Amino acid sequence: MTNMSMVEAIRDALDVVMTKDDRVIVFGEDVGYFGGVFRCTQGLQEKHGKLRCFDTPINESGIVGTAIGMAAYGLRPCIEIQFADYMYPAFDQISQEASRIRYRSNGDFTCPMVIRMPTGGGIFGGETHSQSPEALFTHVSGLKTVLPSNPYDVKGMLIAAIEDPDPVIFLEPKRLYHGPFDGHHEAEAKTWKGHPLGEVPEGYYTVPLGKAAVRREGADVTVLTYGTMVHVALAAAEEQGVDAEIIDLRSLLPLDLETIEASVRKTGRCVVAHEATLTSGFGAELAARIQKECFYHLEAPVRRVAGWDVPYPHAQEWYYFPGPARLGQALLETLEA
Amino acid sequence: MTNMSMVEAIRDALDVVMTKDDRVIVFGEDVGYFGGVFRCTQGLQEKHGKLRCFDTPINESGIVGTAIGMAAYGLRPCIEIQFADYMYPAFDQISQEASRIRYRSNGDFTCPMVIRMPTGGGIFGGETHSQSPEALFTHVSGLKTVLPSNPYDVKGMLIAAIEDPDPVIFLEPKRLYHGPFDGHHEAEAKTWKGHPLGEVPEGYYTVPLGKAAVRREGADVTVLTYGTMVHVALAAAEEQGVDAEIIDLRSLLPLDLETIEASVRKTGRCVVAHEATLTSGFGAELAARIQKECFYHLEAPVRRVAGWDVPYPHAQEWYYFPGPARLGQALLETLEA
Amino acid sequence: MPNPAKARITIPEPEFRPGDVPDYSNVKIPEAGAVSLPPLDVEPRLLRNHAFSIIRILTRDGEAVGPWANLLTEDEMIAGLRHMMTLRVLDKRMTAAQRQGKTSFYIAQTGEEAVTTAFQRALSPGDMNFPTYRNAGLLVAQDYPLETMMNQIFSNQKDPLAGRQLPVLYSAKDYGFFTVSGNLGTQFVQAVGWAMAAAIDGSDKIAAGWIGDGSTAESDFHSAMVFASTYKPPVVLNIVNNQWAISTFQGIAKGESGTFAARGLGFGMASLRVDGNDFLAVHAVSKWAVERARQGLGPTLLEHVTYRAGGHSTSDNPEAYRPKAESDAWPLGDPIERLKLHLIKRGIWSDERHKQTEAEITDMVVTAQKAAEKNGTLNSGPFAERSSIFEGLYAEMPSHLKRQKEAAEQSL
Amino acid sequence: MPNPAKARITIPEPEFRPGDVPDYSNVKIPEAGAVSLPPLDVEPRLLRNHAFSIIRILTRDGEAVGPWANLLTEDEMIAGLRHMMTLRVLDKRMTAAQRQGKTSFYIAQTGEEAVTTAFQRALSPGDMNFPTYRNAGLLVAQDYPLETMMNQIFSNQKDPLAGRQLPVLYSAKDYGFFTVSGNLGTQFVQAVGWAMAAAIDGSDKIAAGWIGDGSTAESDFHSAMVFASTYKPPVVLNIVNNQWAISTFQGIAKGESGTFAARGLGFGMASLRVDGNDFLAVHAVSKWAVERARQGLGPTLLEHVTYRAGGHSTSDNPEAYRPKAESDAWPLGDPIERLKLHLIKRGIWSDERHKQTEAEITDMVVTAQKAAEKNGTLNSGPFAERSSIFEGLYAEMPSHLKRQKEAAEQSL
Ligand SMILES: Cc1ncc(C[n+]2csc(CCOP(=O)(O)OP(=O)(O)O)c2C)c(N)n1
Ligand SMILES: Cc1ncc(C[n+]2csc(CCOP(=O)(O)OP(=O)(O)O)c2C)c(N)n1
Ligand SMILES: [Mg+2]
Ligand SMILES: [Mg+2]
Repeated sequence: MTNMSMVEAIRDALDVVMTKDDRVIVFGEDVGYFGGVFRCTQGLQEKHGKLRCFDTPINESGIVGTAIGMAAYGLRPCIEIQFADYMYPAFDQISQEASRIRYRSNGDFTCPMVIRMPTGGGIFGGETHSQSPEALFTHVSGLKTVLPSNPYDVKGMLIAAIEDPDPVIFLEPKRLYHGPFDGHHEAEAKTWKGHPLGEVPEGYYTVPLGKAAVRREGADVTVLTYGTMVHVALAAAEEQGVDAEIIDLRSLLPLDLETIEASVRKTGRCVVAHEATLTSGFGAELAARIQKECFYHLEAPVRRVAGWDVPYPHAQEWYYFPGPARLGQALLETLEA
Repeated sequence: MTNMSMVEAIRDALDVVMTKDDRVIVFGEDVGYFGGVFRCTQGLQEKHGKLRCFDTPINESGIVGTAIGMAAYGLRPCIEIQFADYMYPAFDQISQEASRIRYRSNGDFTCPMVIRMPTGGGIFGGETHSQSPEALFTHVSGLKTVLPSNPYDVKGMLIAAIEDPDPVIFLEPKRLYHGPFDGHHEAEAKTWKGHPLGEVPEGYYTVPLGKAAVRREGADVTVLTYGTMVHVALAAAEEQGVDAEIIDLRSLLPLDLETIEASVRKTGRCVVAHEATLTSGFGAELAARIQKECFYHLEAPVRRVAGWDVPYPHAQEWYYFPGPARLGQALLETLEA
Repeated sequence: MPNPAKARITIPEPEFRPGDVPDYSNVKIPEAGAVSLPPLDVEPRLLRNHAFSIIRILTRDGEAVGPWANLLTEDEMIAGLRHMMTLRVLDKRMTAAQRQGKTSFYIAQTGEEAVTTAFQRALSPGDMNFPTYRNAGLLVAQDYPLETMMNQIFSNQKDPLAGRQLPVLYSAKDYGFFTVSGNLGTQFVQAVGWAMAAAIDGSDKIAAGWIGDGSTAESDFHSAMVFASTYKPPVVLNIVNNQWAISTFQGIAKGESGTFAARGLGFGMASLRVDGNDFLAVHAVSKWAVERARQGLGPTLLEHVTYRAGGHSTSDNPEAYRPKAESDAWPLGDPIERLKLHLIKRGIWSDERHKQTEAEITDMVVTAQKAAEKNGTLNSGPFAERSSIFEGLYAEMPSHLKRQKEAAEQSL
Repeated sequence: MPNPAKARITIPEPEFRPGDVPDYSNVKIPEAGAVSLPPLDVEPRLLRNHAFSIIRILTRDGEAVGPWANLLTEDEMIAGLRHMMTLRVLDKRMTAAQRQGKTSFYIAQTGEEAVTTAFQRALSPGDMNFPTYRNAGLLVAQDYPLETMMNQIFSNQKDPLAGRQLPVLYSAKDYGFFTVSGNLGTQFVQAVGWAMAAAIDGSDKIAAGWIGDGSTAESDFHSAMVFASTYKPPVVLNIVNNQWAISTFQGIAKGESGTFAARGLGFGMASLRVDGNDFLAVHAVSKWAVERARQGLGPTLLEHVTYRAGGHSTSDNPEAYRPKAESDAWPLGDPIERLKLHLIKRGIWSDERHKQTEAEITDMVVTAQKAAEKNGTLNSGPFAERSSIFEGLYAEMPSHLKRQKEAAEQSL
C-alpha cells in the first residue's frame, strides 16, 4: 500500500496495464512528452516509448475515431479527452460509433477502449472546464459509464475498464485529483494523505465496474451519488446529524440496481445528488427508477440536489455548486416529509 | 382552413414566415432545388430565391455553425438536419455554442435560430434513421426543445419557433409526416385527411412554445407523451377502455409544469411514454418531477414506456417500438397497482 | 433584400437541371497515358499534376496506354470484368427485390463498379477496408457469397447481422470489410486508426478508407487527413467522386474550383486523381498507393472520378433534380463497356462470350437469391430472431437489459 | 512490440526539448520584400508561393522594403506601436494580478502583439471578428477601455459579462468582437456564417475568423474552409501560428511538411503566409485580404507566423516541455522591437521617447487597474451578483428556472 493522489493512482494504473499488456496504447492532447495538463500520463512516454504514449492533434473526433480503428484492429486504446467539456466534438464517434461496433456487426468487430476525461467543477473553470456530461453517456446504449471518487477506486476501476471488452467512459472528478473535497471551498484544500481510500495497493488489482460502494451505513435516508458529491454528502450528513446511508454509485451504467434498491427499501427515503444540471440529469433516471421499484417503501418523495439549469458560471461557482448546505437541507426536508 | 399533411404544414409555415420576414433563411442538405429528402422545403427556393433557401455541404457542424454566425448578425436561420440521427456531428455547436451565445455574452449577442430535424422510427430506418435524441437537448441549458404531433401544431409552432428570440430544437416525428400513426403497423397507412388536427388555417398563426395540449380528458390516469406516441396513447386508452387523460407535451423545454401537475393531482396515476431508449430518456425527468411534485397524490408508481435500451433495430422494428400493446399493458398495470 | 449589384456570395449550381440537355463536351478529359508514373517514394509535393489531372489507361478505342498500363494478366482482367458484371446484376436484382417488398431499402453502385472491384484487387489478405454503403464491390471482388449478402439485405433468419442493420450495411471481418455505418464520414478516420494500430503492432497490413464526394465535407474527413498526415500510417484514403450526393452536385462539397484530390496537397499528402470508370487505371493507381503504404512510405489520397448512374438509393428519384439523360452524357463512359472493349481489342473476349457470361452470372445471382429467399425476406419471414435485439450489445448482458428482455418477452 | 526495422508510423517531435540549446539558424526565413503583391482579383491557384513563403516588409535593419510596404502613415505606425506596447503591459500586469489571486486565470499574447493590432487596423467599423482567447489586441487596437477589460478579468460587479465567463473571454459587439468561446475552433465557422449573412443582407461588412495553429486540427476548421470555399462570402480566415498548442508543437497539427496556409490551396482559396512579428507586413496583407472580401472577391486564408513567447496561460509552465531560451532563439524577433527600430530608422522615434511612452502606458494601465479593483476582484469582491446566474439564459425566464432561482435564494 502506498498513499497516492488520484492523479498518481491513474498514472500507476496506466503503467501497470501498459507493462502487463502491450496492446494498451495511451494518447491524447498534451499526453505524450508533457504527460497531460493534469499530469495523469507523466512518465509513460519515457518508460513505454513514443508508440505507446503520444500527443495528438487537437481533434477530439479524430482521437476517438482513430481509437475505434485501433480497437477494431485488436489494440486496447486508453485515450484522454483533456476536459469532459471537450468531448462534444467527439460525441458522434462516441455515441454513434464506439457504442455500436459490436452490436451492428453482430460481434464481427468489437471496440474495447477507454475514454478518460476530467469532469466536474470546483476549480473556477467556468462553463467550459466544469461540466458533468455523464447523463448524456448513460442515454447511449452500448456504452459503460463510470465515475470513481477516490484513488483506490480510480486505479482498480481504470484497470478493469481497460480490460473490459466494451467501450468505457471513464470520468474523473478533477476537483478530487489532489485531495478529497467536501464542498467547503473556504477551508484549506486537503490532500489524499491520511485518507483511507488514498491507500492504494501496488501492482495489479481491479475494482469491478457495476458495483456500488456503501460509504456510510445509515437507517434514515439513502443518498445516491458519485464523484465529488460523495464527499459532500458525507459532510452534509455529518453536519446535519442525519443517519444517512451514502452510496457511491461509482458505475452509472451498468448500475448496481440491487444495492440501490435494497438500501432505499430499508431506509424508505432517498436523496439523489450530482453536480450536473438538474433537468434530464442522471438523477432523473435514479429518481424515476426508485419511485418505480421502491414505491411502496417510500415515505417521502425522492429529492434531487443538482447544479442549477444554467451554464457553470465562473465567479458564482460556489453559488452554483450543490454544496453541503444545499444537500443538507434536502436531507432534512426528506426526513421531515 | 385547408387539410394538410405535416410536410405540407411545415412547408406552409416556412413560406409564411419567409414572406413576412426577409431575415428568415432556410438551408440544409438537399434543401434547395430538390426541397429536402422529405420535401419539407419544396418550392421555397423557386419562390424566395437561392439566397433565402439553399443546399449545403454535408457537414452538420458547419450548418449549425454558420447559422449561429448568421443569427449573431441578425438573420433568422431555420436549418434542417436531414435526420435527427445526424445531429451528433453538430452537437458541439448546438450544446456548447448556440445554447450559450446570449448567456456568455450577457445579452451582447443572441442566437435566434431553429434547427428542424425528423425524429423517431417506424419507417424501417434502422439504427441511424430512427433515433429520438430529445433527452440530450433537454439536458442542455439554454435550448428550447419542442416536438409537435400534428399538422396544426407543426405549422403554428414552427412559426413561433422561428420568431422565438432563442435557439429552438424543432423535432418532427417523421412517421407522422403523411398521416397519424397509432402503432398498428399492420393496418393500412392513414393520411391526415379527415383528422381534425389536419385542418390548418391559412396564413399566419402561432401555437406558443411551452404549452401542453390535453388530447383526451380522463379521470383515472394521466399519460404524458409527445410525437408519434400521442397517437399510440390514444389508441391504447381506447383499446383497453381506460379513462386516461392524455397530454401531448408538445414542448419539452420549457415544460408546461402547471398542466402536467394539475392532471396528475387529479388522476393520481401517471404513465410516461416515448420512443427514445428508456435509460436517461426524457421520461426519467418527467417521472422524477412528478413523483416529487405530486408525491402525496400518487396512488401508483409512475410507469415509463419507452424504446428498449438497444440501438433501433431494422428488422425487429415493431418488437422495439413501444406500441399500443405495451402502452396498454402499462396503463392497466398502473390502474391495478 | 439581396442586392444583386453587390452579391458577395455564390450559391453553386450544377450546369444542368431537369429539362436541360446535358452536354459535357466542354469538360476537358486528359488523354489516356498522359500522366506520369512517379516512384513510390516520390515527394508528395511533386504530385501537383497528379492531383489535378486524371490518370487514365484505356483510350476511347479500348487501347491500354501509358506508363501505368500492363500490370494485370489477361485472366485477372477477365476476372475483373466478371466481378463488375456480377455487381451490376446483383444491383439490378436487389433493386427489383426492394420494389417487391422483399426488403426495405437498397443502394446500388451502377456505373461505379470499377472503383471498388479494381481497388480490392490491389489489396492482400489481412488488409482492412473501411467502406461506405456503396462499396459492395469490395466483397464481390473477393467472391464473397452472394447468398450471404442477400441474407443481410433481406434481414432474414440467416442474416449474419441478425436483422439489426439496414440493408447493404454489411460487415465481414474475414474479408477485410469493416462494419458499415449509416453516419457519413466516421469510418474515414477509423481507417487511419486501424492503420496506426497495424504500424504500432509491427504488422505489414494496410488499411483503406472510403468516402463519397459529398461526405468529404464532413468533419471526419478532416480528422482523417490531419491524423494521417501527422503520423503517416499505412493507409490509402479513397474519395469516390460520383458527382452527386443525393440531390446535391459535387460543387457544393468542393466549391467551384480545384479537385477533391487537391485537398490532400495542403496536408503534404500524396494525392492522385484517377479515372474511376477505367478498371485498369483504378487498379494501377491503387496498387501504387497500396504498395507505398505497405512499405511505410506514407498515406495516399485517391480521388476516383466516376458517375452515379442510378438514384442515390431505392428511396430516391434522380429525375427530380438532374436531367434524365445525364448519365449517358457523362464523358468517362461505362466501366464495364470500356473493359469489355479492351478485352475484345486484345482478342481475348467477344460479344458472344460477354452475353454468355452475363447469362451465367444472372443464373448465379438468381440461384443465390432463391436460396436466400428460402431463409426469409423482410416481407414474409422467417425473420431474424426478435429477442436477439438484446444480445450482443455488450459482451455480457447488464442487469437492466436482462430486465428489459424479460419484460419484452412478457409483453408479447 | 513495435519493430523499428519497419516502423511505418511517425510520431513528430519538436527539434528541441528542455536541456537542449535551441538553434534555428537552419530555418530559412525569406528575405523581406521578396514576395510579390498580387492583384486583388488574383486567381487563388496562382498564390502557391504566397502560401509557402513568408511575406515580410521589415528587414533585420529596420528598413521597410518591397511591394507590400508603405501603406501606413507615420502616425498610424506610432499608434500601432503604442497598441502593442499597451497590450504587453496589460499582459504583464494581469499575469501578476492572477498571481496575487485577483483572478483565477489569465492568458497573455506576449510576442504575438503585432498580429491582432495590425489586423484590426485593416478593418472598418461594423466588421466582426470571431476571436480566440489570445486576440485581445483586437480590442486594444480600438482603445477599448482597459478598465472594462479588467472588470471582466476580475469578474467584479462591473464585469460586463456578469461574472459568468472565464477571464479574457470578452464580448464587445460594438467593437466588432464576438463573444469568445472556451471550445476551440467553433468560432471559425461562425465567422463564415456571419459573412454569409452580411452578403445575403446586402451590407458591405466583412467578418474575420481567428484560430490557433493547434486548433486548425479541429473539425470546425474544415467546416469553415468548406463553407467559405463553396459560398465565397466576405470573410478573412486567420491562423495564428505561434508554434505551440499548450505543450504540443505545431508539427503535431500540421505534420512535418508544408504550411498551415497551404491548407487553403486545396480549397481553391487565396492563401498567404505572413511574418506575424512584422507589424507592417501583417497590416498590409490583412488590408489586401479585407479589401478582397469587401469587394466580393472571395475569402482569404492568412497564416500569421509568430511565436508564443510566454506560457500557454497562467496555469502553464512551458519550461516543462521546451528549452527556456527558445523564445529568444526564435528567428522572427520581437514585434515591438522591430517596429520600434523601424520608427527610429525613419527618424520619428527614439529610445527616450520609447521609454517615456512605456512609462505613460504603464501609468494608464495602472490607473485602469486601480479603478477596476475598486469595482472588485475575484479574491475580495465586490462580486458580480450571485442570483444573476439565472438571468439572461433565455430572453424570458421559463418557469423551471424561476423555481430554481427561488430555491437558490432560500438555500442561502
Ligand atoms: C452524418 C450524416 N449526414 C447526412 C446523412 C444523409 N445522407 C446519406 S447519403 C448522403 C449523401 C452522400 O453523398 P456522397 O458522400 O457523395 O456519397 P454517394 O452517396 O454519392 O456514394 C446523405 C446526405 C448521413 N447518412 N449521415
Ligand atoms: C475543443 C477543445 N479541445 C481542447 C481544448 C483545450 N485547449 C485549450 S487551448 C489549447 C491549445 C490551443 O492551441 P492553439 O490553437 O495553437 O492556440 P494558442 O493557445 O497557441 O493561441 C487546448 C488543447 C479546448 N479548449 N477546446
Ligand atoms: Mg457522391
Ligand atoms: Mg498555438
